[in-house]
Amino acid sequence: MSTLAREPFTVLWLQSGGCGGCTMSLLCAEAPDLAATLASANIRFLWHPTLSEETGDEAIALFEAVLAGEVRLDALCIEGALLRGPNGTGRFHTLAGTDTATIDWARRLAAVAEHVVAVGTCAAYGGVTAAGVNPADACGLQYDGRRPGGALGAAFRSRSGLPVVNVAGCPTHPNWVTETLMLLASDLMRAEDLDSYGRPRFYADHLVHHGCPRNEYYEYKASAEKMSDLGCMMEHLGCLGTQAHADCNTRLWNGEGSCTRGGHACINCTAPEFEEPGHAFLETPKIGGIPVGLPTDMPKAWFIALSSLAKAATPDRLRRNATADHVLTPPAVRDIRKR
Amino acid sequence: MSTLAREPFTVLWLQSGGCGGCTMSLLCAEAPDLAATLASANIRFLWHPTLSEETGDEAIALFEAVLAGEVRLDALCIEGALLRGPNGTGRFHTLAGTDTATIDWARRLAAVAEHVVAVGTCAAYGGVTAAGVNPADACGLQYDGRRPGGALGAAFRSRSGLPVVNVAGCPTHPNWVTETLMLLASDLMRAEDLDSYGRPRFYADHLVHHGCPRNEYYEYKASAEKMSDLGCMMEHLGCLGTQAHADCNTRLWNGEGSCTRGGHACINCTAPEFEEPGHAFLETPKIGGIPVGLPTDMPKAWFIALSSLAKAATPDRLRRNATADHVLTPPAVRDIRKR
Amino acid sequence: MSTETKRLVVGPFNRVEGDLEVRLDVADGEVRQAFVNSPLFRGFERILEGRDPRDALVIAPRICGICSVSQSHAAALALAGLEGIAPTDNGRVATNLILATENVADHLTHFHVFFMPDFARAIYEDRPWFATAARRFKAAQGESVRRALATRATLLHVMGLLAGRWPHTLAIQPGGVAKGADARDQMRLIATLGAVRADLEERLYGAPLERVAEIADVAELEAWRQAGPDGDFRLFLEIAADLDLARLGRAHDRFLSYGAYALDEGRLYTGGTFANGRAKGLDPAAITEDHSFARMEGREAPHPPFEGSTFPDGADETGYTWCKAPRLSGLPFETGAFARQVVAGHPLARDLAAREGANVRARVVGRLVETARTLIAMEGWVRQLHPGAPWCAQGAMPQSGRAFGLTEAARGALGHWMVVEKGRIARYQIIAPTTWNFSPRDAVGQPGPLETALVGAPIRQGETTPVSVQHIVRSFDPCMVCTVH
Amino acid sequence: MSTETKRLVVGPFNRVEGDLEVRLDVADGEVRQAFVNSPLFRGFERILEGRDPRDALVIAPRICGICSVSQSHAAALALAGLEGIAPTDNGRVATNLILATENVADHLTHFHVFFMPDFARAIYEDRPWFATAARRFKAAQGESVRRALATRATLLHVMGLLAGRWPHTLAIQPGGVAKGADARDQMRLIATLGAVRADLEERLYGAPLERVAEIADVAELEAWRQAGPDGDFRLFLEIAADLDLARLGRAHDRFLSYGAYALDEGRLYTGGTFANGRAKGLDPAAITEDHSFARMEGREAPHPPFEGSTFPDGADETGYTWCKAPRLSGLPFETGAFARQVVAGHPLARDLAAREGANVRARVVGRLVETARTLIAMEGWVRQLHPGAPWCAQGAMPQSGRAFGLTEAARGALGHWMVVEKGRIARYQIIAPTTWNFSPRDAVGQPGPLETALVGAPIRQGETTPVSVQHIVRSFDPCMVCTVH
Repeated sequence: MSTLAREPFTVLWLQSGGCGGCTMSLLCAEAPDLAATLASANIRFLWHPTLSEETGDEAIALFEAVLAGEVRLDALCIEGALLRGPNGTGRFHTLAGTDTATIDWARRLAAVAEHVVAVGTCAAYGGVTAAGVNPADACGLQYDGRRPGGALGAAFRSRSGLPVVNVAGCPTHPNWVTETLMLLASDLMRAEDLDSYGRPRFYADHLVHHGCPRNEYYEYKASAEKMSDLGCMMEHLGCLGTQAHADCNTRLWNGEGSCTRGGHACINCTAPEFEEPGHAFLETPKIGGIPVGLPTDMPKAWFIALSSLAKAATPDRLRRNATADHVLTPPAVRDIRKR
Repeated sequence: MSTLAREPFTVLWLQSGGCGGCTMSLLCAEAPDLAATLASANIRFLWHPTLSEETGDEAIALFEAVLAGEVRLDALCIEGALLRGPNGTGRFHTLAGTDTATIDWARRLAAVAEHVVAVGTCAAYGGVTAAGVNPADACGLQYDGRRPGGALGAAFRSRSGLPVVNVAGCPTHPNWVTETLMLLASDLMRAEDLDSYGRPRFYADHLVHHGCPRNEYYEYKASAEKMSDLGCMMEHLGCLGTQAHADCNTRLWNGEGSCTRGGHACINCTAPEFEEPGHAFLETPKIGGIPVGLPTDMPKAWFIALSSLAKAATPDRLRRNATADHVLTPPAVRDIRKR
Repeated sequence: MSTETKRLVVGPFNRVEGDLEVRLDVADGEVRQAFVNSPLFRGFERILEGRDPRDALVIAPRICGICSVSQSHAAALALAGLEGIAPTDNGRVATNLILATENVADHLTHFHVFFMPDFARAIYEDRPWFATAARRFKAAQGESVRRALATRATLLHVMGLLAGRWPHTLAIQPGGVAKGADARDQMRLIATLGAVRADLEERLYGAPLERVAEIADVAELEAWRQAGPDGDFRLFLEIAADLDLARLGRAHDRFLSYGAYALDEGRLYTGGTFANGRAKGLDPAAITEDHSFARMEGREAPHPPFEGSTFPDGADETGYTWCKAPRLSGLPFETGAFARQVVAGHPLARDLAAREGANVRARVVGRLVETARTLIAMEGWVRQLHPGAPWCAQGAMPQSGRAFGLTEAARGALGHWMVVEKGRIARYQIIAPTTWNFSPRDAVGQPGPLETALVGAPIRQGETTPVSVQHIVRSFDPCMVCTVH
Repeated sequence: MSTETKRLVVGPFNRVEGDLEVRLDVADGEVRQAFVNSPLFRGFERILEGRDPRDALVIAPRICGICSVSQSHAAALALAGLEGIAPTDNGRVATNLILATENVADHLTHFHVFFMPDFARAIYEDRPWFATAARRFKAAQGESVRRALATRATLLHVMGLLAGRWPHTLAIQPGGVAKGADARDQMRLIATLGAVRADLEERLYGAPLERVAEIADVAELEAWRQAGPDGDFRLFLEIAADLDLARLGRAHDRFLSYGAYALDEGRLYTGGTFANGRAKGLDPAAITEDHSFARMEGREAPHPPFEGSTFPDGADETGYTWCKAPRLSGLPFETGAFARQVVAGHPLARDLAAREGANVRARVVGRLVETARTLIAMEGWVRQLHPGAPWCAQGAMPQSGRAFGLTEAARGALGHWMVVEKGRIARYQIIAPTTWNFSPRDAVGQPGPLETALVGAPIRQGETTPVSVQHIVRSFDPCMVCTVH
């Protein structure tokens, strides 16, 4: 079956209270590049602020045509948090040229869209824009932090019957976005394919810890103590990889990268309210010397017992390398015979 | 500094008792592709059997020119084992059109090359071609299995003073080869950058286990029992990732792949005599119920104690998923609060 | 003008997989007789003896790095035969995808990297198409060569997704595949194949794959050449017309295919034989190997593979190659993409076979048409994967038994014959596509397909590595490490 | 012909980073007055207050996804200032590489994705260069657009290698970088940069980067246009000549740069100011922000950033933007790649500044010349990395203190001013490049650089989103999420 048999799957993309980083990331799609990826599933951007030719009136005319039902809208993508301030007016972001709050545009367009996709943690839950005192009264499309609600309300369902699809991540991996759109275009995304925070399970059912190259250090709790150390960053440097729902270490970023491959902690950027961990991001909070963030499903006591044993068993190699910024002792070359 | 300042680094590539797979793999070089990668370090292939125009006489003339010293040879790359049979004549492979055993060509060319590079486990140690009864009396350039010796002899040093650089792997990852050539071309490869089997440490100082996505299963010894299970393959399915020297799970193959990502064991293909493990490849041999191949540097008892504890502590999720071919229980979504 | 017969020995023959030597008897500016020598012997059939049968999945693929997956499929089929199991549906479809990926990649490599660069040789600089050919196909540098390698690398991401890596994956198992795919993998596969499609449609064909797959006869092919969309395909057709490649390299016109890509029912490309205008079924029992001119013992009589042996005889003088001569009912057969399409009944292939038989042009066209057909099928298979359904059936290996595995590799019919005794491999025989195509003469003196195809090839004044011979040889897409293993 | 003054409101203004609205007073077919509105306010400076100072490395980059690394560098510099440490040599060089990668990527994005597609608009279909421009630069589809995006993605592999990912890495630390590189990483970096070089040399410049970096004056630039190598650079020069872009969008010709890329000694691009033909040093203490026409409280007087505040005033009627007006010694300054090259003394930039000041053409040329210069420098830095030597110096955060971090982002001068009290951030002020360029009028009514540059822009009959205005606006490569944060 050729993918070209049917109508294109149309996408309209708006940006509001975000940093544009999700789009910047999206443009990094590779193997194949963004255009080829979208074309392979017959996905067409009606308009995207970074890519489209149409400016000003031309763009507004298109939005109006969509609202009027003249142009079918399969997916409305929103990047950036929705701003409710000041005082519920939403005027901390009026869509340029329209004198209308962007949050209102979002609500009107969401009403006619087959699917609504929140691109990035901002659009999903408020994200960094909602951090601290949340000066702009930012929220996500269907969540306000961990609380359901947000710009469209907890009850919102798009025409397809799905809630907002929360492609959370700050930024999103390019292919979290393209694959979500492709799955929607292929009619393969059902409600049960979203997790309890509305994230596509295809990436949210993984943990960042899966495939982290520091796994061997983790196994022995051979821990990095300072930035640039090679050891596992869970014990001291704030790594939440064992709890963060994402496939960053199996999918990889920008070639061979990922946060932990880049030497810094996973800060759990796909989670609602990741922006307020309650401690310094790059420091692991401890109670009684025990890290408070423990792996998902892991009974704490077991973890502690295992950890202390593992520490006792740590091979010298890992013990030394964990706190160095390059390998001091390589793994021994041993012949693998029958024992 | 532009790399174009100096003379090109010339490479002559011959194939003998191998399968051509190392070249096939090499052509998969990506980001950037092979041509761009080599060009970036000003590396020029004088001749490569797969890529070059010159056939027959044209090629032989070139080899002769190299032997005569008319054309400088910076690196002689040999792919495939060297065949000594039948009866030491080497005639199981005479280089076509020359009526001369390829092993003799290799010896003559090695004598004039600045560097000699064994591409693939065959060329390095004999590899699969030397398996079983070794019908062709195959060996590597400077090793015969684990024993130093081989076609050039243990004492051989190329003009640069280096022994044969053994880019072992079956096949080699495209960039093990390109990076080796680039390091040689950049004069950054010293004897101490090779490990005890002559492999470039830049990839041989890693273990395949580093970055394996099945790491969490490994941590709890939640093991796969049959092909297509999701669990760790060390306990039952022959995975040698914890002992195999290579960076397959951090560097990745063909996009997002690696052996263990592909659902099959690491069979330690960068090691001499990997072809004769002494048991079925996809089965883990055990003593007293304990896998005989244990992680490098790991005291066995610790491993046993840790394993049994870990097994006792295995979360239900991992226990169930380990022997399923798709995730039955995803990791729980828990909020990370300040505890 | 009458001349002496001259002997040419051509080698090393590159831009084929592995090492190859061709001996030619030349007279009056053309080849009179040809003798093909496969100069490398490793002994895989012997290496496999005495091992655990399942180890074949590790060892056999390493016969050849360019059709490694096909080798592993043949081994898996033989193991499945021994275990008495069949792959699950998902396993079957995923296996098809893995196989098809290798085959398409091989076709792309052949056309761009192995075959076309010969037209960028200086010998052709007076031809009207030369400038274009040189720009696009200069060995290792041409635009199309580089683009095709990039596309091939992209295509092989299918392997990263489904098989772990390529070459030499252990993904294909007797009961299916070692790893399942989920819906997101399906999307990545679609994107990957979409990118490949896009590049080929833009650069190679200049048209949708479907149009290529639908070329129905020689007239349409001719029309494509004259007024078809721009692209490397059309460039090739132009070159072929100018150099009359359709008259070059005809062999026996007996075609063999084991049938490729198991569908729910039947196969995407039906197998069998085709000769004298008629398609027939295939009796694997009629396959034998003749050692008369192979440097192998066992020359007394042709061997059915289950009784075959591989004892190299370095002292043999009549043998001129390490390659045995496979025969079907005593006859040599040609195999490969063109043969596969002819046997499968593709109308263009059938028309080509009827009008001009196999030749340099037909073989290349066959490969390019098949590439389009296979890619289209792959897109469908991706959608047939069913995440959640099982991927790998489990079986148990009997202590003894025998089974063969027949599949189609890029280059054609590949068979593995395995005999197990006491839980170990007692005998393993392999007949690869190029073994058929590049077989030497047999006991009754019948030359193999290439040997036949080379007779009559024109030799220019002073050529030592005649370009016509190169075209003919490469038109088969030979793989010498498969030929002799 | 004299007409009434008409008011045009142009927006949403896309192909700029973030949302932008421009109000124009138009008469006699040209712009008489312009008012720039940055319509989005998030409040990052407030979000940062009360946090652990080191959290700035997480929060600040998320001001902007296109210059995320620059933001993180400014924050790291401020933290280093507070901790009283400096990066290790490796840390400094790796930071340069990470920064330069972002800057080059941004320049490529700007030229291909943001700026050039305007010349593929139907309005230009009568121009001789239109067909080429449309083929190469049609928004989202043009050949060069797609190729450039691919090259940008390749370039950003530097981030995968050195920074983990992009945007929003935590790799840049006060004492250096979070991850070391080994010799093989160096090779991968060389290969990556080599691929970028190759594509730009082939497609964008048609010549070695060195030749571009060496263009010494306007005459050579003109020669390049007339007889230079084919490529998008030359295409742009042609278009610029045809549309007289050198006459479009001149502002105050006062240039500001904080200096970019710390070398062993000094910087690759020296910082300072350049105005009236003279280069000068810079006194950061002379920087203030004026809130007169920003919808912000604190209009009484301009604020030095260490005393700055960010209290949005939604009810304000005089303010027409959320953007404050930064001034150096009370004067508006233009910043960006062209300014940086002028300040750094690049001969062509200086010659352009002298002859025609900053304008649409000069800004674009400045960016393209800088791209070449920076890439050349990057290749050298890769070789200066020293595996085995330390990558990250360690420091300790004082309970209180203040420090600023000044760096150069793609779009120009970026400063973070941080005040720490009781171990927490007490005040954080950010002045981004586009804050300078797109600042509103100040207390004395001085319009910002863009507001000035737009005056005189020609408006065609019936245009509601005048194309000349678009060229001028985009020539600054504005980033609205930086402008107001």
